[in-house]
Amino acid sequence: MTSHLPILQVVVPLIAAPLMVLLRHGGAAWLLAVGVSWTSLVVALALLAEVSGGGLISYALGNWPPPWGIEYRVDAVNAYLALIVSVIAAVVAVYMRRSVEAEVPRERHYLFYTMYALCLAGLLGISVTGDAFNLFVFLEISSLSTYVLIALGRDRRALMAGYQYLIMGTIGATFFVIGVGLLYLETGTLNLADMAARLPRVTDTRPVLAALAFITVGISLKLALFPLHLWLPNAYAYAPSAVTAFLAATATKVSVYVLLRFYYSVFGGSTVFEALPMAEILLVFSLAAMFIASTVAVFQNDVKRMFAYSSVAQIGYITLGVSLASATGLTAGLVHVFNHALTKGALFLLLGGIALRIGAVRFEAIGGIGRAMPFTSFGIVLGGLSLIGVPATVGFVSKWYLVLAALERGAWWIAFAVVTSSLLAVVYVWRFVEVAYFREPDARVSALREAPASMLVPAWLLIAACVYFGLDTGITVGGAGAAAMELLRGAR
Amino acid sequence: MNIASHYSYWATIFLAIGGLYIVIARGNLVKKLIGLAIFQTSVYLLYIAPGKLIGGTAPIVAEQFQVYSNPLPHVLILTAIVVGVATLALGLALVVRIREAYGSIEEDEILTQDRDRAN
Amino acid sequence: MRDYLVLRVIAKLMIAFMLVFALYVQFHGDFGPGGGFQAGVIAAAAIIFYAIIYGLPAARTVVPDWLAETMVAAGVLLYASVGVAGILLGGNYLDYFVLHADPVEGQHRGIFWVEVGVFITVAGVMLKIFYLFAGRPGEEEEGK
Amino acid sequence: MASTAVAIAVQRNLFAVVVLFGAYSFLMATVLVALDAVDVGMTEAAVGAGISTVLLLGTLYLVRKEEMKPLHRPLLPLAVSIATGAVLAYGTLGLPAFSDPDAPIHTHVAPRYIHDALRETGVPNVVTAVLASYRGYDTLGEVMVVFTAGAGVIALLRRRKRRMKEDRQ
Repeated sequence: MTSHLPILQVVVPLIAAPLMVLLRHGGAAWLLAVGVSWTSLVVALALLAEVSGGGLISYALGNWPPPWGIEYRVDAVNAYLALIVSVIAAVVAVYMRRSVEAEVPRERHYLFYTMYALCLAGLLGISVTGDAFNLFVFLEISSLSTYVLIALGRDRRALMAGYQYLIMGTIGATFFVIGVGLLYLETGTLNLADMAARLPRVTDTRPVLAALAFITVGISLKLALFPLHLWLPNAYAYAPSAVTAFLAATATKVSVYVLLRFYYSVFGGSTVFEALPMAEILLVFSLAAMFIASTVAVFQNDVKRMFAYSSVAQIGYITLGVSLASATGLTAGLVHVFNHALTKGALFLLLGGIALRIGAVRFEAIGGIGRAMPFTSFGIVLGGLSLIGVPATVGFVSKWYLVLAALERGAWWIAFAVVTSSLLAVVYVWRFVEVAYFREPDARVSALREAPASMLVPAWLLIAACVYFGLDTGITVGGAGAAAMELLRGAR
Repeated sequence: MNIASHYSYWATIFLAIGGLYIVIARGNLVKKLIGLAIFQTSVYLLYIAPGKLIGGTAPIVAEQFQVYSNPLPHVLILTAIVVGVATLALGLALVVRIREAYGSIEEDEILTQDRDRAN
Repeated sequence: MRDYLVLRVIAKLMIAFMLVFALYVQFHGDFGPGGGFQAGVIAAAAIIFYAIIYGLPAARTVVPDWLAETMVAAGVLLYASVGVAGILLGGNYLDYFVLHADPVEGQHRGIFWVEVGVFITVAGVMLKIFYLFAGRPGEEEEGK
Repeated sequence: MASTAVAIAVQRNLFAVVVLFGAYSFLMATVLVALDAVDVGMTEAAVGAGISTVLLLGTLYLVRKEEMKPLHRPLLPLAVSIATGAVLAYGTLGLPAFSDPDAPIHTHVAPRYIHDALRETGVPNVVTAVLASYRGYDTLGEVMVVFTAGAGVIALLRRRKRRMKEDRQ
């Protein structure tokens, strides 16, 4: 059975989705969702164990040899990413029951879980596939389900947020298809590895350059890279709490992977990549994201929206690591993919607890919440510390490696920028601390009970992981380092 | 490398520009979706046109033909069409709900309503 | 349009032809253009046509809502199960070669069932979406 | 086809836009058939001109039919779309010429489909063979997309039991 691991990773949640529609029962669908999420986690761990040490698994779907058939291709990079997605999925799946009951009308529960399973399957499918067009198909599965999940939010603005994301996301996906089309017309193949092997032989590089541009812009739209992030704050702010946590922790991370996969494993082998100042462009946008989005975050009235802008800024750190284009830089970026997934996942899960009790997470409504919901609030503070990058949290680890990578290149000013932008994070995290602990709770807030254990425990698991991996960096940095080496190997 | 031998691509380019323009510039939610659909159809030609061989025939194997046009782009675009209509259906469902919630399908009006409520 | 006798009679004939044509497209897809997707759309169009002529409630008695919703899920499930059958019979996922002792015959079998799956889901989805759109009160009825 | 696209951009009556879009899809289907893509043309006719138009008309029945005044600053969108077109033009100029039999797409991967599909799968329509067998997993994904859209529309438009009105306020 182990030889079927790559396909099981995707097909288990994929088959669960129609089963949920047939069951037509919210509770049963939830049980199924938890089951497939944990199965995915087990499969992802097994996959990572198989490929650690530089292994490569190739799985020919339909038993047609690639490039004629579709290939699943798992190496250290995919396995690392699939693990991140399934860890978050496993935690969120347990958590979402209570949250969904409060935020989604009962008759839509089973459809909510169906969409969740589809989104999970889509993201995992993107992670493990070795075929450019198959990647697009799974990108669409995850995107379409995401639009619905966002629009199921309680506020009517969720509908508009879903619609805007649909427009932006589809433009992004179409850009991506155009890019893939140009590459296909130049190489005659859709298999990524085959494409990489044939690209250096291409005589006319103009289509390749155009493809690089289209794929970069298209994926940047999905990635919410500044200034293409406009859909993200509304989508995160108005989506149901569990959805926000899941998306913030996984969807943008998977897009980062797609970008890296194309840059290093497809374009990397040809000389085209060096011809364009991609690294410099990425650097500028990353820095802009870090500063501008953090500044905007400071001025938000809604805690969820504030952390949404913070996400845009944190994506900047990830792409900054990528733009440094060295082993350390890539490792920093990839470590931050994992670390930020943990941190933001935890933060949004905890905010979901507040939303369950109050219904909204606006600053004026939660004054003094630190006393009414001590565990939730303290968790948010710890998560905030990790966002800032305080030592003994995962955030520190990523920033440490970013600074190292910057200094390695002799770019002390980038290191300086990383540190200064963290100060902005201090400001917005402090706003929460101030409101939660230094204001007198009004009657409504004092009457609140702590969030239910089924929500608190998963969230705290992630917070605990934030601290644990902040102290013991062996696993995360090891995994990210192996992935970075794998990517750079393809570029040579 | 002359422009005439690439005429098939010019249709793609024109449709892509037109579709994208409608999506970004227009404020009507239905019209945006139509623009999006046109933008997506431009991709069909990008894939299909180069697959055609003059003197070739549709890729259904029969004894009397030797040259066939390339079937792979056809398969890919079949998938793309399906994705397109799926997106359209979902987008329209959202528009219907937006209309029920806001009483409008103009982007400006809706955003104004939200801003008024926020203040 | 319920009062036009000519329309109703012609519609009956047309719908029968459309359904037959859908089946033709479905099963002739190996030899000519067509396949599960196109056939599904045509079959759904026939029912939609029926709904336009005879009214939505009439169409809902022919293909009830629950049936359409079940079709939505059943088709994909059938498709995915063909893949699982490949694994159970010792091949890879979606491996049709192992479905029969003769690999080409196995391919035939695989393609046939897969296309049936596509047909069921596509017809179900198109019909269900139409029902949902048509079943909603328009602004005139809501009196806005 | 180009002129219908322009007309769609200019026309403000949404009903006319939808009808034009249907005509556009039919023209697209004709072009596709002329390019030997019979399966694709058939699908585009059924989906683009058929289902899409029905859905659009259904939506128009539920929403307002006139588009309001155009936006005041059309320059930025124009610049963005023209820039996109320019990059596309730049890229496509380097591609093989129309109907060049030595182009990579005709010499790599595809020949096996054309020469061996009948022997390997027993299906003379190569498009069906590739769709359902060689790249069958893509088609599973495609059906999943349809399923996602179907379930998504159900989730969004399902008749609620009375709750939503209060929730939305």
